[in-house]
Amino acid sequence: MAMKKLINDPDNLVQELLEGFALAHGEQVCLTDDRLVVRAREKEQNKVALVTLGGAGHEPALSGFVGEGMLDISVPGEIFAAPGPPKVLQALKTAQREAGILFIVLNHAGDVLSAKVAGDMAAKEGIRFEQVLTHEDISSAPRTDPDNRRGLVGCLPVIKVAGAAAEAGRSLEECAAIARRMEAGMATLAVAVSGATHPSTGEVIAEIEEGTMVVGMGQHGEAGGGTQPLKTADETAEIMLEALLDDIDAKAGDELFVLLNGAGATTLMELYLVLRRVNALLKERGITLARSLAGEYLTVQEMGGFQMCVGKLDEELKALWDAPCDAPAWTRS
Amino acid sequence: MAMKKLINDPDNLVQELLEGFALAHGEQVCLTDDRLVVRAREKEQNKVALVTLGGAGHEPALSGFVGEGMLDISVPGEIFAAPGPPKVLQALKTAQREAGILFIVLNHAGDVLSAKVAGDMAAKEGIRFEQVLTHEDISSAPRTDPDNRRGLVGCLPVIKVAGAAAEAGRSLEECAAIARRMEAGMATLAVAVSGATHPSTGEVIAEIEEGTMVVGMGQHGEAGGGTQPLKTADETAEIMLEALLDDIDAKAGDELFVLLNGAGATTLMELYLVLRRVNALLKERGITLARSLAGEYLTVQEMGGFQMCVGKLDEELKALWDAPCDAPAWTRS
Amino acid sequence: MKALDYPSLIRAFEGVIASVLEQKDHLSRLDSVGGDGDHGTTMARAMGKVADALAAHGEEKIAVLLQEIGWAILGVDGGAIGPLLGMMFLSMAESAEGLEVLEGEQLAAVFEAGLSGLLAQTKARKGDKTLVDALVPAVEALAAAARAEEDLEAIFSAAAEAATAGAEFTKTLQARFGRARHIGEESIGSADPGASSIAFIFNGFKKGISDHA
Amino acid sequence: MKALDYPSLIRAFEGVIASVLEQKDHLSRLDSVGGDGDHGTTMARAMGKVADALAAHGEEKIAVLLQEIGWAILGVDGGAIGPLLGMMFLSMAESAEGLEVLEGEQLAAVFEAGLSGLLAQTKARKGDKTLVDALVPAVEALAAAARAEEDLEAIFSAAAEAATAGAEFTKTLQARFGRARHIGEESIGSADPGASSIAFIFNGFKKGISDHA
Ligand SMILES: Nc1ncnc2c1ncn2[C@@H]1O[C@H](COP(=O)(O)OP(=O)(O)O)[C@@H](O)[C@H]1O
Ligand SMILES: Nc1ncnc2c1ncn2[C@@H]1O[C@H](COP(=O)(O)OP(=O)(O)O)[C@@H](O)[C@H]1O
Ligand SMILES: [Mg+2]
Ligand SMILES: [Mg+2]
Ligand SMILES: [Mg+2]
Ligand SMILES: [Mg+2]
Repeated sequence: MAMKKLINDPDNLVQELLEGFALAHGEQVCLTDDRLVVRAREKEQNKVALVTLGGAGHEPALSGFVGEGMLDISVPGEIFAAPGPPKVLQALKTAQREAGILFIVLNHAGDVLSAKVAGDMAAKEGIRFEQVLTHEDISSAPRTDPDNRRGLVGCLPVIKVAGAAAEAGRSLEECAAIARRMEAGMATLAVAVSGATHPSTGEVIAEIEEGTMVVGMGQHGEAGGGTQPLKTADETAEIMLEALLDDIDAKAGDELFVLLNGAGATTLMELYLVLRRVNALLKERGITLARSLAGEYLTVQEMGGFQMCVGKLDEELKALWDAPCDAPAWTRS
Repeated sequence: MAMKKLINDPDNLVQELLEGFALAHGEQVCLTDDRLVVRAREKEQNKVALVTLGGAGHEPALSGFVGEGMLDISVPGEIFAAPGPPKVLQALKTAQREAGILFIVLNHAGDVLSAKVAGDMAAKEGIRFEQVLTHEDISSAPRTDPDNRRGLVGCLPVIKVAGAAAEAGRSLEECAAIARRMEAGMATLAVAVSGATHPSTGEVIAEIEEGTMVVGMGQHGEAGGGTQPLKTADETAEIMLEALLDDIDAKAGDELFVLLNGAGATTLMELYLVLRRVNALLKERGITLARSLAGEYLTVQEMGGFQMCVGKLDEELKALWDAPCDAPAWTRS
Repeated sequence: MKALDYPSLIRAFEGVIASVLEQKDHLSRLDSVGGDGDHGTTMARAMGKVADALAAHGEEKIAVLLQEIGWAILGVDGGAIGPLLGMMFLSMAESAEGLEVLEGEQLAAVFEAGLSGLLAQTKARKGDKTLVDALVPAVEALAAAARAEEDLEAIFSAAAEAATAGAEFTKTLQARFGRARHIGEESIGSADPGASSIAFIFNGFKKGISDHA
Repeated sequence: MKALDYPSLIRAFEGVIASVLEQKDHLSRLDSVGGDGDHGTTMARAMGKVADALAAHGEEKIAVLLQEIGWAILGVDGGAIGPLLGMMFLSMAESAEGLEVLEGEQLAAVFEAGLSGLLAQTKARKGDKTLVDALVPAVEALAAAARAEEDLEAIFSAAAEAATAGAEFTKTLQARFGRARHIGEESIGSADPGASSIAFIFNGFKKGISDHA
């Protein structure tokens, strides 16, 4: 598989893409000189700020989640690689305020390590923040081993509800509790049907054999799941949903959100087929599909496949989900 | 290239995908029993309605453009195939009102023929409508031969400004004039870097040789352009922009919108690189990038590549572009 | 037999269905050259609708049957071909209004009305490499033979032959309408799918009528 | 020579840069087994930053140099390895504060502080198939030799040997930290990329010091 990408010098890739991103979404975000993505209109200082960090190459994530009602700052790293601690520390300093910072970290070794170093330094400087780790990938470890669960697209609903809470003026403790409640009730599983190439090295990310699919694929093509023959949309929906409902122990009467996150090459058409089946399966179990999202949020370049993320909602979380937001990847009026 | 798609029975594909689509965007759209996609909240009867038609398989287009401030009804056909005239007539009947209907048709043989038959029948029944044809593909014919120019993603800005005008209570004549002004000032060119498969037949749509790209690709993989070695993002941006600016005869001092429409597998990352270069090139010429959009709007399954659409803006068109809208593929608050 | 009555019209359409379905893959392959490769699929779907219309025939009236077939074909979500063929049959229906049988001048007039109805939908004319290149000679041959009071077999043989020749002739042409126009000169050498469909339709009429003559 | 002074520390790091850069592709290949294949690229970028820090050295102080190197490595946007190695050197800097040369107990203490600084960042311990498996024996060997007042060449030889053996040992282990943990048993048979980097780093120290001894 040769690279079929329209890029320039790989060494400038992230800087260039961020410049284009800021141009495309100038009403919502700005790119600072120290390469942080911040909101175009700053949030009031008396409200909690939300900060996250993570590798690039997953567009629109994570910088696409910056905007009113969502993140205040995202710290992009290199392609698939976390930003170093100095940049993250810079972000925490920029966001510093009495109300505090909700610091959302996806559970990947690099992100966690960078967040820890930066967080320790920020704490020494008296910056007030609470860290929330997202780790909802059921393929990487059971619920009893949370350290080893990766953070996948579940960061999006967490950012949405916590961001809405912050916008509503809730305290740092409350925002953190909301984020943790959302996080605790959710689970994600990824399936891959075709591979992709690394945009800077040209190397293959995840080789998927013809006619097969891999359930449990990581965010960067890391292996981890079972290879099986390519199934129909309905069958795939069933396999994935069942595993996810098991993990969160969903019961009749529950209200859930379902988020289908296209990996890159998989069409919206396919995601709609899956969502249709998910809805039918939930109905059979007496569970309500209370909210849903289908689209490309956290991609893996041009990989084929998607992540299914489901999570429990209560009245408060639903209201926060429905609150207005204005970020490149999610606008609600 | 074997099909790597998560689908079910190809014969139910469009119905199923529309059901999923309506589920995912239930706040914005409904799917009727006669398979029209209509707005969830109907527009006031004293305002002009917007109707369009077109094949499926291009998700989120065209049904993704239904919503407040945009379309009232879209009539989906089969995969890549126009809906038959009876359904289109049904849509015109559903939208019928004294204020009239703006009937937007993309210039493709099937759509045009279906629209003509339905339109003739609707006219006989006294339904008031104005048809606007979009045909801005510069690769299929020169500006002097408008009949032979295809309608590509340019339908989106046309629908946006005309939809905003309708929402603002402008008359049918005014809405049509606005749509035609937008249409007349714009031009689109497509580039493809990798092929796709037809989701119902599994057949290859557009075989693109390794290491090459095709400029001037049609919306369904129809040939029509020149095959050339794959270029960088910057070079590709230059080649395409130059041809487009020539076509619309853009001059220093002009204000333009630029819309980059991913074909399916091409990443947002790449579109951002292209947009960045487009902005620099426009600056060099003294032209203002007044508005921009980068994303997947009118796809060709998992094809790699994108369409670049540029068009002239004036104060009124900018205001209409900025007006709020709430459709699955475009939300502005 | 010189007059086309309701039962023979039914048989004629049965011939059309068989003839077109047999060529489904061939038609799609032709459409792959410069189009989107769906012509055979669309025609097959149209034939399914025609079969439904034949099966449902209530009133045994030529005009009603033609109208139902026309609407059935219009109802196919299938791109260019549906509106063209659908309007052809609807126009034939209008012209056949009230007639119990079609013969001589009336038979010629009904097919000519079909041709006009189709031509009213498009700017394509002979030489543009579309179905028009097969339909015009087919209807001309049919009308001439009908006006010469030949019998049905001869009339439809003449039409089928002319349609086949017309479709064959499109191989020498460059597409100027439909999706295939975008490939320009590359379309030369291969027959137009729509024209080929017209040839299979008229050959189907002929076979439907001869088999039961 | 028994004492590590500022000039020899510079040379030691020059050795590290050369040793790691030579292995860039090898390290990426190791990371491809269960990780994302970028380890060599990231280490190469880190070495570039280290080279910049060496070139920019203003104050000729061991602690300052170590701190600059630590910050430089932290500044690499490169996933797991940057914070780990960066904090190792920052911790060494803290422990070396005010010292003009490192020898004996001080040399041992500085490296032990580096190890602790790194271990404070992660729950990974020996046997988890990470760079810890190479670093722990390397620092233990270095500290023992330093406390035994051996000369620098012997001290760094011992450390390099232990690091190499530790990296080699990771081949027998199953990854439990970092991206590679997700492939489970499949990781057995291949050395951990981070541990291999530690081996190349200590071999680089050794070479940098011996070449100029
Ligand atoms: N504008 C037109 N006028 C006349 N015939 C046309 C036109 N467009 C297409 N056709 C005919 O339709 C045929 C293609 O039909 P089909 O493949 O079913 O439709 P589509 O091109 O929409 O997929 C062409 O071969 C041509 O004969
Ligand atoms: N949590 C961790 N604790 C200790 N070492 C780790 C951890 N995560 C990763 N590593 C080390 O980092 C190495 C991978 O580094 P690198 O490829 O640069 O980072 P990334 O995995 O973020 O791409 C692994 O081989 C391992 O030695
Ligand atoms: Mg994509
Ligand atoms: Mg896509
Ligand atoms: Mg076709
Ligand atoms: Mg790595």
